[in-house]
Amino acid sequence: MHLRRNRTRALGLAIPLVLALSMSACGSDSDGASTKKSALPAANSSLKGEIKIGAVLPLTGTNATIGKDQQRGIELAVAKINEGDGVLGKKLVVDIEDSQGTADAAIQAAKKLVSVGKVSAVIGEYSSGNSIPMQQYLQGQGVVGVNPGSSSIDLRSTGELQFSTIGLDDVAGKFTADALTEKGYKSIAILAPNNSYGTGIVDSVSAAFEANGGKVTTSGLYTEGQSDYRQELNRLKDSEPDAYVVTTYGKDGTVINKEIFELGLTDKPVFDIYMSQDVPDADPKSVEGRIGMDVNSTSADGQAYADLYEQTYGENFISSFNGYAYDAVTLLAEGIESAGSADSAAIAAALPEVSKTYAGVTGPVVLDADGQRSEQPYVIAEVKNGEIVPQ
Amino acid sequence: MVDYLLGVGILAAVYAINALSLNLQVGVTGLLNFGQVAFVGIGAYSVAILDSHGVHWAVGFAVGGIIAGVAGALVGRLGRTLSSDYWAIATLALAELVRLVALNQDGFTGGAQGLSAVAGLWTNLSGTARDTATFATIAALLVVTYVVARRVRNGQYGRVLVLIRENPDLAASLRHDVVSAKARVMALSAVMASVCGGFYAMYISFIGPSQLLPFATFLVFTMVVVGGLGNTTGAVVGALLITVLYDGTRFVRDWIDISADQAAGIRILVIGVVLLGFLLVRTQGLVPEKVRTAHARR
Amino acid sequence: MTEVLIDTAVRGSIIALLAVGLTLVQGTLQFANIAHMEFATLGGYIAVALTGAGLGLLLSSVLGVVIVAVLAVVFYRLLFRRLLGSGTMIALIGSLALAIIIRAVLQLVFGSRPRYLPTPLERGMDFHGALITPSQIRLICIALALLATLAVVLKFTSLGRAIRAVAANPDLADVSGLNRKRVVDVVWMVSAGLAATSGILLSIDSAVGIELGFNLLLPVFAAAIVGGLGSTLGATIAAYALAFAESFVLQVDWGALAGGAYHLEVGYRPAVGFVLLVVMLAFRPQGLMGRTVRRG
Amino acid sequence: MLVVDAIKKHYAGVAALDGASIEVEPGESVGLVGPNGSGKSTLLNVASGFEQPDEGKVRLLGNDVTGKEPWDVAKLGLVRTFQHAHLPTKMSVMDLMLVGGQLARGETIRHSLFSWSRVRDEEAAATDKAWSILDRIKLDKLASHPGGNLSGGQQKLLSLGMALMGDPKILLLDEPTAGVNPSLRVQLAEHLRTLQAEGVTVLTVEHDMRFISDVCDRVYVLDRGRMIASCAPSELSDHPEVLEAYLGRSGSKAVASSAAKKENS
Repeated sequence: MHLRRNRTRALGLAIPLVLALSMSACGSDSDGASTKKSALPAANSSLKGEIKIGAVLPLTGTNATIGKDQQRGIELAVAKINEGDGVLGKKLVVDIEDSQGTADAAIQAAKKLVSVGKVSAVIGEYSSGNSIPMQQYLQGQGVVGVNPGSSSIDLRSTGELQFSTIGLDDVAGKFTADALTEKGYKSIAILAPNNSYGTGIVDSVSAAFEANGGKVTTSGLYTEGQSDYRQELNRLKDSEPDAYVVTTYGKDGTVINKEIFELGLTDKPVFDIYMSQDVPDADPKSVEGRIGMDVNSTSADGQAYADLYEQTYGENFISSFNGYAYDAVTLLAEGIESAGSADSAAIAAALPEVSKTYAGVTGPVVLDADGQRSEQPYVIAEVKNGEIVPQ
Repeated sequence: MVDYLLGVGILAAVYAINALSLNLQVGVTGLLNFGQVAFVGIGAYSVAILDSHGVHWAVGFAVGGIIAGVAGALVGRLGRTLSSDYWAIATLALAELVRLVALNQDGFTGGAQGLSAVAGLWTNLSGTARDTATFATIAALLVVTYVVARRVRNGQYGRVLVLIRENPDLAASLRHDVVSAKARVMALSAVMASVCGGFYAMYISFIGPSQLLPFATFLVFTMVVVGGLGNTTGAVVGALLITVLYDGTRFVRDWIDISADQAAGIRILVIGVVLLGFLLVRTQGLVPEKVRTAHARR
Repeated sequence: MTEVLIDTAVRGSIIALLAVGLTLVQGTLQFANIAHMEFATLGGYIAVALTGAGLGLLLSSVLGVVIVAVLAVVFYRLLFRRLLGSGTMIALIGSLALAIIIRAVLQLVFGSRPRYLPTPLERGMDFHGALITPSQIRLICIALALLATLAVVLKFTSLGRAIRAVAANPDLADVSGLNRKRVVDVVWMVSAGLAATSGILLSIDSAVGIELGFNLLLPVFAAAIVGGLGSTLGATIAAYALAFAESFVLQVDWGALAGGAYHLEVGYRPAVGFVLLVVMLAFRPQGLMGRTVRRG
Repeated sequence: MLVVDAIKKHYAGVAALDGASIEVEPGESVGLVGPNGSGKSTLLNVASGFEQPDEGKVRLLGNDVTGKEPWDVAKLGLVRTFQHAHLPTKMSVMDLMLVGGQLARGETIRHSLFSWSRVRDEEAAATDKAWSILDRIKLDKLASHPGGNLSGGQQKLLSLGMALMGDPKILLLDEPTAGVNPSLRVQLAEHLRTLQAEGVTVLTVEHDMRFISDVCDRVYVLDRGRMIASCAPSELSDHPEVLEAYLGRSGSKAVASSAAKKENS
């Protein structure tokens, strides 16, 4: 790795949908962390019986680090709830299944939770490509689904029993487009990976930017895992926009950032969506001066939660996805409490209402008419001397 | 537990149909089809695409079968101008082409996102009852496929196919149309694979390009080789064993502390080693192909 | 258009180095080694590991090539000789299995994220309106030098003549008093060494990932087949022609033909080789330079 | 019956056949001889549809079969055998006999699945026929043995038996005695004469001159792709070109032999 990852706490470093952290980088993150780990609090002994919900997370496969972090968020939330009054006087149990990071295994896992575990709600997954088919399956089974990690706008239409505790790409896209317009760019060219995340970003940024009166000169989708992206980048360059808008991550980010520099695209502004997912891995020279946006999740509750996480696991967040999973569990618990039963339809009816007053560790989680998180704090940042600094 | 076993059982049966299809091509006829997953994909996408337009699944199966069958026949005819090893590469290329189309023609394939919410089977049932009914359906389908594969393999057509595998010139000199025989067996196998794909899309309710990666074909190759190239029963045995092995290695992280990335590597490694080991040490597989001895006694 | 030419030179060089080795092995053993592509990936990763251990880039690259060449002979002696004894079909499946195993092992050791060789980031130089980086110029020069050397060795040295004799007729080589075994060993070393060079050059130019070799499988096999089996010159020409076709097809604004603007998705690039292959088979089944592909 | 007219065939610039012609009358037994590499096998391949000539025509029973597929040529009644039998080890002698028979109904997918009884009847009739031929070539006791496990000579005999299953009008035999022991050779010669008596036309490529003079009425001599003589077997020694072709270049036999192998591949 070219650069020791420097975590800026001010940036929430939410990394929607993508694996931004290599295993090795994770290790070096925990250098300064306290090695003291404290056990999770025991459950309140007065709780009688169980209320069971399910979760499908990528515990194996390429996104397993995220899955592990989501699992931690769920554990913390469950411990907090059961330490207190539980749900409807009962103990909350979250049954966690592995999605293996693939759509078919995710559905298999959801099937098992629904048919064997008889759960009325399932949290999951991380990748849009898996969350969408899983939520569609859950909808067909009449079970509530809560997405704690995917941001594809297609999740908007998975059904009235389906929710998200993370802002979708249309929210991020609108924020990005407004920021670009504000910076005075009249035309942009976009590059994103050819997957549901990438297509969602391209669609939402393009739509919002054009609504602002801007022009999208070209939008390219690159196939992941290639060794060379000059063709794609040259198309961007040839379309002669005011600024380039890119979103890349992990596998391909470094190559793309390198070639952006080599091909001279850095002569114009390069705007990076979710910049913390590729900037830290890039050659510092290639991303110096880059601007971009990322998730900002500093809130009063957030800080206390971060401390709890560090105490429990002996390290800082290994991704930013634990918080959304935490919020998913807590929101569901409040929904069940408010509905007075664990009936799927009743929970779904109660969730939007309780969300209005719910203070999440990732900030307010107000669900809109489609059951999606309607606002999420973002921040604009810039790379200075190799570090991401908020503007 | 019952549901888990049913899940594994359904998976194994799907793979067994796939292995029977591949065995007809590779084992019986000696056609090294490295692009088997393309036929599965054609079946799955046909059912899923038509379903998303509200067409009944039966039509999806028929359309998928026809497209796959025609594609199979054309691929079989390609063997006319390509020597067997380059034909194998061409089939791999063809499968990649199908995946590229699925990935890039998002208008009707759903692109990288794939197609989800495919109508399932036995929607009037739920829970274990539904899984049982689904299992019964695929098991019945497996039995039919097995009988068809066996009759073809053991009948007069199979006799010609084995001769084509062993000595195509001899077959041609004895007035057997080698090109047509290959094309027809490819068509039949492609239909089998497409039915299996269509069923899988319905069972999982989803199909996406990530399911069309070459490793999917490779897994079925391992099943056929382990079971015994050319043996119909062997294909089913191999499918069962490898399904259990591959599914079982998912739990490798429960035993040893390694990163998820490494666990994924180990799962693939195990399959690769099993295949190579069988090729080196027991090429004939667990259930070796029998010598054909029709009517040998008066 | 300059962009197309630079793209052709870079990608064509990478493909040519691999296709030439593939066609050499195919010529001597009558078997298409799918694991050949993984020699490129292995070369890249070994160079990464060696630079990581503190060796210089040049030394690591050379060692990487040598190690892969030796490994190839080991694979041949331990695996392929035995597999070939059970028939070409078994050997072909076996080479696929080996390819999968090599990739799995690399993933175990290096993880699935790409690795980089420590090369300085350089701004591309303007070359008639297109940009070319110094590392790309080096890549093209090294590839052309190696291909030329190979051609000279095959044409003028006794070793080269021995290789060509074995390729032309495996049975004849024994009669002429050649040590066929040694020739085959040399062929494996040379072809794997060229593949590793290709992988390392590509790693220097961009990065090495688990899929590096596999992503090139279709164009490389297409070039080898189109070039004519066993013909190194044919494979070289076909490699550059294929790279040009790929680049050209992607560059052309197909929409302009119908009044709009439409560029083919870059994701379709691997398909170009396949289409070229099919067209070739339809009109010239024996390939550019080679003997007939057709067998009764 | 079979007319092979002025065939030219080149491999990478080297002429294997340079305008060779042959004419076989119905009921004749004709031999084709020549030194290694003279183009005999290529001629056989061209005549049976396994290779396409660069120039020239092939006519079979009045039909132009130039460039036709081998199975289409075979369907017209021309069946050939190969120099190396290479019979499969996974098929019994009886299975090989049956696969040599007339095209069976059960060779289509539809009939293998649905017309069980008709296929069975056909198979029974074919089996009877196979037994009578196996009796004749004395391989009946080996009927259930894998074909590929028979001795080289037995495989040659079996190949002939398989060819006979389809009632050929003309047989093309490629070195039927190579690798066959003397007693089997005598048997083979008898079979060929019986076949000729039954009206089957035979064209035999052979090195063994005694065998040729035993079974052939007439013999063609091929040298370097050209036909240099056509005469009765007993008159061969009268032709100086023939003697020269055989004896004059014996020193370079190794080269010629390898060239012949290449030609066959």
